[in-house]
Amino acid sequence: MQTDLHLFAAAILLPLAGAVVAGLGGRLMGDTLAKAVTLLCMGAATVCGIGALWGGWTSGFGPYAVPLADWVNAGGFHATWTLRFDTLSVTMSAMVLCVSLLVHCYSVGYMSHETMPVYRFFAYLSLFTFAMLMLVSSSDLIQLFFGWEGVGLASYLLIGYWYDRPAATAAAIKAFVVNRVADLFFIVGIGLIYVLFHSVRYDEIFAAVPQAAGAFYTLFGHSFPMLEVICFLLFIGAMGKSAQLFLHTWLPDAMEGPTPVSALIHAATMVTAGVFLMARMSPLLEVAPNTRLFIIFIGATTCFFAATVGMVQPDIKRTIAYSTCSQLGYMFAAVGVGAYQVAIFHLTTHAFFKALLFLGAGSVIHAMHDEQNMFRMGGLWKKLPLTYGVMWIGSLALAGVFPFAGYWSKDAILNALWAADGRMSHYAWMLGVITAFLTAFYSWRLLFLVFHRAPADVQKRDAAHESPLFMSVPLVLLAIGAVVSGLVLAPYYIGAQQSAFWQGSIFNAPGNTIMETFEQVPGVVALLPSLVALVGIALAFLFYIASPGLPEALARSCGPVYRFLLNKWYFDELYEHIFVKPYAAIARFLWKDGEEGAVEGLPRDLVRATASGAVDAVRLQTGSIALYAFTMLAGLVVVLTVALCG
Amino acid sequence: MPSVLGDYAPVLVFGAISVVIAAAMLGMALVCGQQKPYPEKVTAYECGFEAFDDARRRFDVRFYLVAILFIIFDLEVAFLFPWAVSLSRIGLFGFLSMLGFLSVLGIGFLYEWRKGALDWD
Amino acid sequence: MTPAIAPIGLGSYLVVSAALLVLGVLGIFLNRKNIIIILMSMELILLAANLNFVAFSSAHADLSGQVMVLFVLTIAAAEAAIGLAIVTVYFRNRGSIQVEDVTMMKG
Amino acid sequence: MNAMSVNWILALPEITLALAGLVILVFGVLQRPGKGIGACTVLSIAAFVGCAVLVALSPDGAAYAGTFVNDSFARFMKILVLLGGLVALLLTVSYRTDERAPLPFETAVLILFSTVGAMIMASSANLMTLFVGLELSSLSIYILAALERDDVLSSEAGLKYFVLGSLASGLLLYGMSLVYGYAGTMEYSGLIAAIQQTTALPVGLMVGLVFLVVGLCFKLSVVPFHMWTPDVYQGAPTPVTAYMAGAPKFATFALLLRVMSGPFGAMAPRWQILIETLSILSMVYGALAAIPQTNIKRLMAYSSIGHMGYALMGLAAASTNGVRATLVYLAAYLVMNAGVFAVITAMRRKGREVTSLADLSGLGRTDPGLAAALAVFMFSMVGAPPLAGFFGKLMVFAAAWQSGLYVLVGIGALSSVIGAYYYLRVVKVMYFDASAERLDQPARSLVFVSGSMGLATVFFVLALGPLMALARQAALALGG
Repeated sequence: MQTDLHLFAAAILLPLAGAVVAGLGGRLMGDTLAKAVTLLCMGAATVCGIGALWGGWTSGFGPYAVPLADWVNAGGFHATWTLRFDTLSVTMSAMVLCVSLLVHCYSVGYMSHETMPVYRFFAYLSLFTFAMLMLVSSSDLIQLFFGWEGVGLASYLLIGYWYDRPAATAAAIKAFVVNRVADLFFIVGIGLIYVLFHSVRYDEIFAAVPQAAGAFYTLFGHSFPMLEVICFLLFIGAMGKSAQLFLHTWLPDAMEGPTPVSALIHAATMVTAGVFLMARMSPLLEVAPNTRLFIIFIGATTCFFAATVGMVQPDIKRTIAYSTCSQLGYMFAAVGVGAYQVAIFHLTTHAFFKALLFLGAGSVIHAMHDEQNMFRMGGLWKKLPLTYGVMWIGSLALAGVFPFAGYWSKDAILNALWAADGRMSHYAWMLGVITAFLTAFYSWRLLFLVFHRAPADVQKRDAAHESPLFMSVPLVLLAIGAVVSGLVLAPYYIGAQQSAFWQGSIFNAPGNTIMETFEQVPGVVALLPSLVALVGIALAFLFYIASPGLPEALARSCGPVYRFLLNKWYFDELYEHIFVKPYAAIARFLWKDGEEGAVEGLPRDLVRATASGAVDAVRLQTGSIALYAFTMLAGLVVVLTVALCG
Repeated sequence: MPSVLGDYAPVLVFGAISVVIAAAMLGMALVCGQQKPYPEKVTAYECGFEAFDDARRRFDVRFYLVAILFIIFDLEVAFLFPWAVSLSRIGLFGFLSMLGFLSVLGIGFLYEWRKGALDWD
Repeated sequence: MTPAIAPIGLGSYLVVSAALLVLGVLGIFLNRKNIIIILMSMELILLAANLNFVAFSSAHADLSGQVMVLFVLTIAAAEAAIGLAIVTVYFRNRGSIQVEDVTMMKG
Repeated sequence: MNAMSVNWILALPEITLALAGLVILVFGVLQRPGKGIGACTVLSIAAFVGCAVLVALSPDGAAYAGTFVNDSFARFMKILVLLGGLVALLLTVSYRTDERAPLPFETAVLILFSTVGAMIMASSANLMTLFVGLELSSLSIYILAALERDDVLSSEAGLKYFVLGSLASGLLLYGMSLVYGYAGTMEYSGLIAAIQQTTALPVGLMVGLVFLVVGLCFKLSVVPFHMWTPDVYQGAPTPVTAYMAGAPKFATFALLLRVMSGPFGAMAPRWQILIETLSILSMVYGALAAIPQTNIKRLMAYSSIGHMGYALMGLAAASTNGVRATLVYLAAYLVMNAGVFAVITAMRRKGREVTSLADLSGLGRTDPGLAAALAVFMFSMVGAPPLAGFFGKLMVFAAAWQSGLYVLVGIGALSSVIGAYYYLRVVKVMYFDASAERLDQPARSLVFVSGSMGLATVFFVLALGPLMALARQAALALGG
């Protein structure tokens, strides 16, 4: 047992070691060595992580605590660096490590054409991984928040990696700011948890939930159940990280980063943090039914919204990015009905095929020399046979076609939504099925546009070449994962052995039987998602292979709808008007009038007044005896008056 | 009947008598004296002032010096009067005190003397 | 024998002394010409105080007021002497004792 | 009246000092002109030291039919006065006029007499003693200010001080006459009784009190009775300026404290607002008007105006703590003020005195020792811990705060900030400006004074405990 804990600790700390060595020493040791160090650290960490998973599976997951160090010890507040060893953290860690290792490996090939030294990039990647690992292995909310913010920082650094591109820095700032908005709610939620439970440790919080169920929080004269408020705030935090509707705007823009970063963000780190948080907080969410309804609503709506937008995007990476957004919506919907295990299952399978899709897209982009517009590609399937193959696998997994990974997890979510049997969950189920159709449609739209259609630029097509070994090996490995992960993991995550597997690390309230009942749905309901997926594929074939003129005609005839979708439901414009412009106006006011006028002006005026007062004071001193005497007498008179009348 | 003027009648008498005496003295001098004026006799006195002249004329600063020295010693004497009057009651201590005071004045005088303030040139 | 007129009351003395004080004070700062006039005004102020002391001394039948007057007189003499000396020194250096000329230092 | 009630042993320090003054005068005047100056100074210094010992040993009690009192308050103030005079004497040792002539031997005698007057002020228990002591002190200073007889600035300073000082004395005397008239006595104890008897104070008494306070405020150079200060400080020979900034101020404070907390203590609520106003005016004006100054002696004049404002804060508090705070403040002021003037006296170039701020440029490089001392004094005047000035300010602020004078404390803090500007400008000029021509090597006596005062400023905190105990004792003597 002790060995597993040590392996686990090593798995989490090794990426940090890699990041520190490569980041601080990269300039000295050079790119090659820095790459080797980070890759080696990641490799070792992955081995350790899988070892820990294996050890946990054979000898029980605990939960155990792995104390690392003391952190904050102030008054009644005590926080430590302690790793939590349970099924959720170990499986998440293993998944993160696997994907991250492959992304590292892939990056070696992908970043080979950079003119600048790339040790910085690898250091950031490792740091990103470490932060995510800290997040998933945290044993209290403070440590989780540390990882949470670490992820935010690393994503900022990576999205803005090409700092000489204005779009990249803008996207980095946007991602950072949107996440900070959500984090504000998150940290208030943590604060309320501390107020309510006098602790931030998971064990103590979860143990005290039953006693705290009756607590109320009064705001503006209304009383809200405290736990609902807390869960709501935590969910808003999760919305920011997981790019749910209203806080999703940063995600597509984050595509400005190098493609491996996109893969990492979308598959393993960052966006999954929100779902993880929800699963981790399942004991709290179980007693906050109203918040869960809200979660279903947001999740389902995001799911649908992102898919509709994904249909019309010309940019290959943005299409996949919206796909991620959509899939996260599924996961949240599952969380909303209490099927946390299903959400985590989908998260895991999604990690494989989404990483695969991104890396495949990266391979295409790499081959086309940084071309991202799908309409300028086409006919690549002969030039990039491997990429073509893995993209097919990824798309099949994404669309949920039997027996690929997505089939198992997505169908489980939709079944759970149906089985939950509530008005909101039915709404979610309906949108989910529609989204399944849309998902299939845009996935094959992507495939057909990139690989089959007549090439827009034949020379460029002919110049394209298959990726080097460093890139193709991760592709193949991920493809294997995308094929088999669903089939292999389903029994453990959601199937017969689930309770033995989770060992209580995800909590289902006694009345929450969704994990038993979700399989018992009518056959039609269970088959419907697969059916609509096939229809979606067929439609994509019709639109982009059979009669290529059709999409354009449709776009023209439904102009407003098309533009609405193309402009992502005008969210950016809406925010521009609601938040950015007023904020800029307020900021300008504070800058010009507040800062320069008052904050700088007041001292300046004070100094000026003092100086002129000094000059006036000295002017009184004329040197004339008569005036001096007069001043004295005037003073005498004044003092006399004050004394007699005062 | 008593009146203000009645009260001051002695003053009037006093004034009248002094006028009479002064007039008599001047008149006697005019009548009895031998009048032989010549230039040396009618010029200013030895202090150097014109007898009849503008009062705002400048004059030698040494006059101020004499005035300054005089006024101090003049007024310190004011302490001697009450001392003299009450000497019988204040005894030896009072007597010695005044001697001390006078010796301080004496030291002041010594200082003036040594400094040459008393020399005209 | 009854006094021919009512004795002059304390109030009258105070009024006279106040008048003297005001005269002295005005003499100091309304005078723009000669510093000697300032010295004279100063004496007026001291005399006003002296008059008060004497008047109060008589009114309270308390001798200490009169003793004070003696001190004041001598001090006034010393002050006048020192004042004259300083004026003399100043005149020697500056060649003028006009009040408005005493403004070498200001600011 | 007999010899016993005279009890002259209480006044032994004053008598000794006065007799020493006479002896030195005779000695000096018997020398040939220009000779024996050093001997006179040394004799005077010895007289000061002896007198200080006598003061420390002198017993409590009242003398001269109750016109003269000796208590721990009087002793405390007399020691301050004597130290102030002693420092000025030490500064005269090496002082030369621009014609390279030393100050005449009368300087020492006059400082001595002035100090006697100041000590009498500190011991006065009667308006008569008060006036005589004040005049003895003032008259000597008039002469001292005009001591450089061939220097037009010096004589102008003497003239101005004389004219305005006499006016102030006149007003003071007039106020005394009113107080005497309406209280019927000149004894402080009698005044207390007279005030306590009446429920409503006669207007005349109030007017008299105001005149009295105004006269004293003139000596303290409290705004708006400060007008003479910059001109006189600038024109007077530097050691004399150092003397004026020290001993007479302490003595006047002694008087003010004694009169205000003794006879007029019962009227505190009525004069508190007055003192508060004067304090505020002084602090603010002192801080403001010092800013444009380029002459360091003028600068120090405004500085002392400000310091008197701070010291008045303790009086405005109208409490034992307040008196104690004022005493400690004055002690701190004595130390740093003496130090600054020692440095100013040392500011000579090719034998001529220079007083412009620009003459200090680069002193940090050309004479690091002197510059360090001046910097210490400046920081102390700002009130930077742990220097002397800090504790003084801290105590008066605390005392005023305890008495609920929050506005006063606030304005005090504000003017401290403004004041910091010009104090630190001196430091800036010394250390950051391009070097001016070297100053002459300072005389040993000046090095001694500035060095010892610098050490006293820095290590003030070590003496703080006993000092506060003494000040407390003195304050209690006044209140009881």
